[in-house]
Amino acid sequence: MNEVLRRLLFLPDQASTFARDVDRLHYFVIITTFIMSTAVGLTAIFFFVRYRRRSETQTTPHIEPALWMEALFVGTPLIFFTLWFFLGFREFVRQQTPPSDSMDVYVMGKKWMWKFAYPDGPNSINVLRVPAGRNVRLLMTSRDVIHSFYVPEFRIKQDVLPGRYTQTWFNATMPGRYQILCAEYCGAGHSIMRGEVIVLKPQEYENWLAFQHRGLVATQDAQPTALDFAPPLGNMVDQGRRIAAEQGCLKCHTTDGTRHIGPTWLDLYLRRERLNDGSIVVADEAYLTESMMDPALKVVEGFQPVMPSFQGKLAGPEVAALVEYIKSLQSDAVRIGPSEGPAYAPIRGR
Amino acid sequence: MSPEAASLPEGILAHHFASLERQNEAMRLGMWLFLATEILLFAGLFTGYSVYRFEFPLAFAECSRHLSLTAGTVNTIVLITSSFTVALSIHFARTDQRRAAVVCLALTILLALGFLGIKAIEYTAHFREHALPGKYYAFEEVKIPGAAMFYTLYFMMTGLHGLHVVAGMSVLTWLLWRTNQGRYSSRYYTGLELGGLYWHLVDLVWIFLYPLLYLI
Amino acid sequence: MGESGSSGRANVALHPDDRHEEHAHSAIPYVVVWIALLAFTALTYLTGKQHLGAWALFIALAIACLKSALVALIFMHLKDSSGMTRLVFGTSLVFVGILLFFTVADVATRFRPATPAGAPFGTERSRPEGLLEHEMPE
Amino acid sequence: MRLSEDDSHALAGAPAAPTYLEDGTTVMSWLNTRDHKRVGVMFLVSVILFFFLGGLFALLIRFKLLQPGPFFLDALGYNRMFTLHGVVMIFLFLIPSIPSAFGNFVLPLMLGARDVAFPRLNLFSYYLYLAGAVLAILAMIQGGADTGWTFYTPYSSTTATQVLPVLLGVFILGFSSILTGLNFIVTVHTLRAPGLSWMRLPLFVWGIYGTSIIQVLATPVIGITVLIVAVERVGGFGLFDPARGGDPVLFQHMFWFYSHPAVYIMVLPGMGVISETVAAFSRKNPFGYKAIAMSSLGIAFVGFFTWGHHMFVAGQSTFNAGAFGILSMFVGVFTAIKVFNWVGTMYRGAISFKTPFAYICGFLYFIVFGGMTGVALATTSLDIHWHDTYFVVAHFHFIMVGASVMAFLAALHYWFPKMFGRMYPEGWGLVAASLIILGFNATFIPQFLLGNFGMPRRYYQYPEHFQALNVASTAGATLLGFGFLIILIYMTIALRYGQRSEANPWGSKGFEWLTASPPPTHNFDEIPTITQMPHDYRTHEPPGVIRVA
Ligand code: HEA
Ligand code: HEA
Ligand code: HEC
Ligand code: CUA
Ligand SMILES: [Cu+2]
Repeated sequence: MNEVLRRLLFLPDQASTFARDVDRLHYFVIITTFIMSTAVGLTAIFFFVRYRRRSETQTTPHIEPALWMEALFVGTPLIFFTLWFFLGFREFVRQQTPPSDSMDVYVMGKKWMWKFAYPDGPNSINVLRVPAGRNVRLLMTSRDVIHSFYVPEFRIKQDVLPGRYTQTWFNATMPGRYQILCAEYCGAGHSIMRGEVIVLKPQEYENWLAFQHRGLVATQDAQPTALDFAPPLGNMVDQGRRIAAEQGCLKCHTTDGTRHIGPTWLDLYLRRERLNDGSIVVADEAYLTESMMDPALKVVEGFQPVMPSFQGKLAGPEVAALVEYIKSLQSDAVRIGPSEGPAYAPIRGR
Repeated sequence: MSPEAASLPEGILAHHFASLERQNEAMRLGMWLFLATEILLFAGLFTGYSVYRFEFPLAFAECSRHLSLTAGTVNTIVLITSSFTVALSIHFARTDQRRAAVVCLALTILLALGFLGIKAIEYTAHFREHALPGKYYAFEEVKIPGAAMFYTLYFMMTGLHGLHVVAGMSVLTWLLWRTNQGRYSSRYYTGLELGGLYWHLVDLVWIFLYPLLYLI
Repeated sequence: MGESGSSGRANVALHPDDRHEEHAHSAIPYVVVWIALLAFTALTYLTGKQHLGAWALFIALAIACLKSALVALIFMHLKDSSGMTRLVFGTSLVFVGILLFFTVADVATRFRPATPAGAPFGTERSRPEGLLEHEMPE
Repeated sequence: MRLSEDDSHALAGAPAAPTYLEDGTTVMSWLNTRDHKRVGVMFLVSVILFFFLGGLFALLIRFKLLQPGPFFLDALGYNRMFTLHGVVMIFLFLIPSIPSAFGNFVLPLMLGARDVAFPRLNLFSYYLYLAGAVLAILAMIQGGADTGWTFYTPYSSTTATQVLPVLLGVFILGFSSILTGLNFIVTVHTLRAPGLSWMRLPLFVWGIYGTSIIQVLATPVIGITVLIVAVERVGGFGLFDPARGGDPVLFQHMFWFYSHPAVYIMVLPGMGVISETVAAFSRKNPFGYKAIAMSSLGIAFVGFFTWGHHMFVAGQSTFNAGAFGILSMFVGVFTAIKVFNWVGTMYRGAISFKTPFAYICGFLYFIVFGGMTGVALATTSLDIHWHDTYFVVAHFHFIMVGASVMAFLAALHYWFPKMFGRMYPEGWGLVAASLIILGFNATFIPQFLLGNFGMPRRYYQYPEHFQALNVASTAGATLLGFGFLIILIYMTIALRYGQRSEANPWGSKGFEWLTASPPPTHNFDEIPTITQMPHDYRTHEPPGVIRVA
């Protein structure tokens, strides 16, 4: 029965402990809905057939409903709806209260990728590995705008807010791979802000964790990012992003504000850069182009002149695309501002 | 009705109303509905205030202490008095004392100007201290989370209120002119009354802004 | 929405506030209210300076409500205007109340880390076990 | 009975007054009119225009979604498309549609009034609407906004697209909506004809009255909210900036405080239309008149207590979710009362199956299905899976297209002879109606399934297993488009060449039919005295006996 209805309604697999319970209520609600709307429609048709207009001058009696009838009209839906509410809310509270023995994973949403961090464990991008049969709590925040962490097979979804934390939890029952979707609109990459939950058998999970502890931070679970899956979109900025990846700029430059071998590109455009000779330049288009062609000419203070020249390696349009890309890297108004990040909270009762 | 009274100006009856009385009632009801929308407009900001005050009580208390309580209090008195003079002007108009009504209206407008003046002085002080909203906030004396939010709210609430003061003043000026022409009398004073209602609303809002902003 | 009779226009005429009757309209209530408002302002000022803690807000708001009631009832003639205008004013206040209540209730009952830093009722500012600062998900 | 002087001048015997259409035919006589009927017609033309514009965007969206990958539009273009579709359909079409167009036209007629209370304000409200529309179009020309019609911060305060003109447009449109509502409330209170007591008001008037209350009380809040966002964008300070402790969820509270009640602005007038037409075409008194009338007020009131059901997974507290969850259940009951009473109205009636009746049937089915899926969404734990998926999209299209647009079409066909004195072609009407109802199901039932399947909304690209259902939906939308196109064509033709109709072609006993069709500028040669309930079909007497004062 469950299986038939699930397929009929196109519901995805039931891969968490919630799924079955949620679906059961789902069937009840949808079946009631079907019955009621069909009943109303059929009654209307029946009345039409039964009470067709027979003559153009027909008159009709004045009919007022009896009180019991109005009570029925109010009472029936009220009973059903209240019942739905109680069944649903009980489940909802369960979904909102992580059990105290859950393991924690920290989730950060960012345009347009998911980052996961395990306490005293590895970090990963877009891939969340969890053991089957274990309660997992996700403590989530966002770097820029609102995102929403959605795994259809688990029937969980929770918005991820900048500047504060939200939480959700699940207990995956079936080992396998499940898609993570972003369900809150977050811009051009919203629909490709996808990730994956890999549910491992408990032993496999332990092995993976142990392996991760052995490696260097840099080699930990280097997953391709969502951006790698992003098809070329055709505009200059996107071309620039692709070229930057192809040409290896991103080996030395970051786009998220952190310092690497070279200066970050975030907010670079029109930044006033202090050079190692003490002078100051404004990073306009000319300077950006020059930095690619003749990097050693003006070296930014605090950096080594290690950047290779790209003279002859980049065609004119490519340079232009890169410049456009760099220009597009302006941080949003949403930054780590005067208010510090939110606090970590243990699960109540732990 | 004395013949003299009959010669007093009356409102003009639009074709679709049954009587002047009904028409006045309609105008008054319309005005009150409009005031209701104004109240809900401000409610948005009051909601923001409540939420952030709830989240940052310390910052709000601290920032509030850096506002000039004297200026706030004086402004409260000014606005209350202006409300009083408007009420009086309607009273005079409806008892056919045109001169007095005009004087009261003029006084109201002066008081409104005074209110704006004092507000301007306060604003100047904030600018000097960089106690500014949002990303411009650089006030040296209060550096706790939420302080910028207080000033954002402070500027938005007083700013929106200030806009209403300006709008009210324009309405009052127009009414002053019409009263001076003798348009309002014991037989018809609805226009003036509605203008007065608007001004009282401006006062009402301030009555709440004063303790919330200046006296935490 | 009272009248449900069938007599039409005359009946619908909303209670006119006696202004066509010539009995002297007095300015004395206005003066009294004005003085009361000034007194209340002084009272707010004085209590506000006392640092009454949790009560301060309550007292200040109570006084503000009193003051605005006076303005609305006397200055704005709500006291002797038609039931409909009173209903309009009352309703608008009710809806302000709804907006305030549910929004603040939300903030007050949220998952605690869902409030920003600086909120005193937030939790202990502890780091998760074993997670160093630079490893916090940024 | 008191009459103004005008009334006594326009006594019987005077030559038939020119209809409002003939009273001045210059463009200026329209642009500068105070006549509620002309304002109504101008609104009608404008909203239909915008409906087709919004529909065009919808078709482009559907066309793109034929393919899972990039196709036809780029991501930004797609995002702009659904934003414009949402904004145009909601703010420029649906909110003003029935109240401002038909409400303006028939409400004073139903009340036996010569005009709305503030005719000049009424015209002003139309110009505000135009101004708001111009701003929105300006934004479109400059590239359009990409926030979705919900403008969630911090996305809306940081994206580089043209959000500002759209925000200002929404602000101004809000004003227009407020003024219309205010005008109607005052009109209903002060301009009822003699004998027209509250419990005799036509149900359409009750629907509009409830709508107006919401318009007046809720719209200012969206006004201030979009202003704050605008300030945040331009001025760099606002209430929702997370870097300074600002709370994005606060924006959502303020937005939905308006926008949930606003969905009742969109459906209550439609319910009013159905109450009228179901009685007229069943030739039966409305079953449970009081229940239908009072449930309009009930919806208007309780509708304010449910906004949090849009935020179950948004980081709202569990307590609030529970409170809003249970309160959402109660709104459903008021609609249920109406539905059952409409069906009851047909009982022992004398039903004639004209085009409007086809839309009534569509309406009944869609509102029950759409409404109950709404209640399903309000069932907290189910919403976790459904939130922001196509299930929600299907839910609201079921109500907004399935119910409100059907009601709009019913009204258009029912009042077309009243407004223009001509008939539409009945045969074509039924063809279009069947096409629309069929196409509608084909478009949106697959979307329910897509939602169940887990496809989030506002998705430019989607995982491939969603494709089949998407193609089905697009096919349906094409049918739907043809349906609307047919209506547009035959209505335009009927305007010029349609058969002249009688004064009351439906034999309806709604009060708006007490005057000529199209009505004269002053509506009534004499104001009727109402002596019956509306839609009293026990006799053939007209419900208002005209008496000379
Ligand atoms: C005209 C517009 C309209 C109307 C009338 C409604 C009506 C309702 N809506 Fe809908 N809704 C929208 C437009 C509308 N909605 C829009 C636009 C959105 C998306 C916004 C966005 O995010 O972009 C939305 C989203 C939306 C959500 C959020 C989903 C999400 O994002 O997660 C929810 C959740 O509770 C909801 C609930 C309801 C409910 C309970 C009603 C109720 O009023 C319905 C009441 C009606 C009935 C219940 C039918 C009649 C009942 C019977 C005949 C009963 C018989 C039954 C028995 C006897 C058992 N709506
Ligand atoms: C009144 C409201 C209304 C109406 C009537 C419609 C009508 C339609 N809507 Fe829309 N819709 C919304 C309100 C509405 N919508 C809202 C609020 C959103 C959310 C936006 C957001 O996420 O922010 C939305 C989102 C939305 C989406 C989701 C986009 C996404 O999330 O990615 C889709 C997808 O299928 C869609 C489809 C349709 C279709 C096929 C119709 C059809 O019913 C349209 C039928 C009409 C026509 C087909 C027009 C016919 C005209 C012609 C054929 C002639 C061509 C042109 C000229 C002559 C000028 N709508
Ligand atoms: C081997 C590492 C490396 C690679 C690869 C590299 N850069 Fe750099 N880049 C640097 C360093 C180090 C600096 C700072 C010193 C300097 O100004 O030369 C720099 C500076 C710059 C600057 C000036 C930045 C500022 O803050 O003023 C620009 C612009 C720039 N690089 C663009 C590029 C582009 C475009 C590419 C790829 C096509 C690229 N870089 C590849 C290392 C690199
Ligand atoms: Cu992230 Cu959508
Ligand atoms: Cu809603």
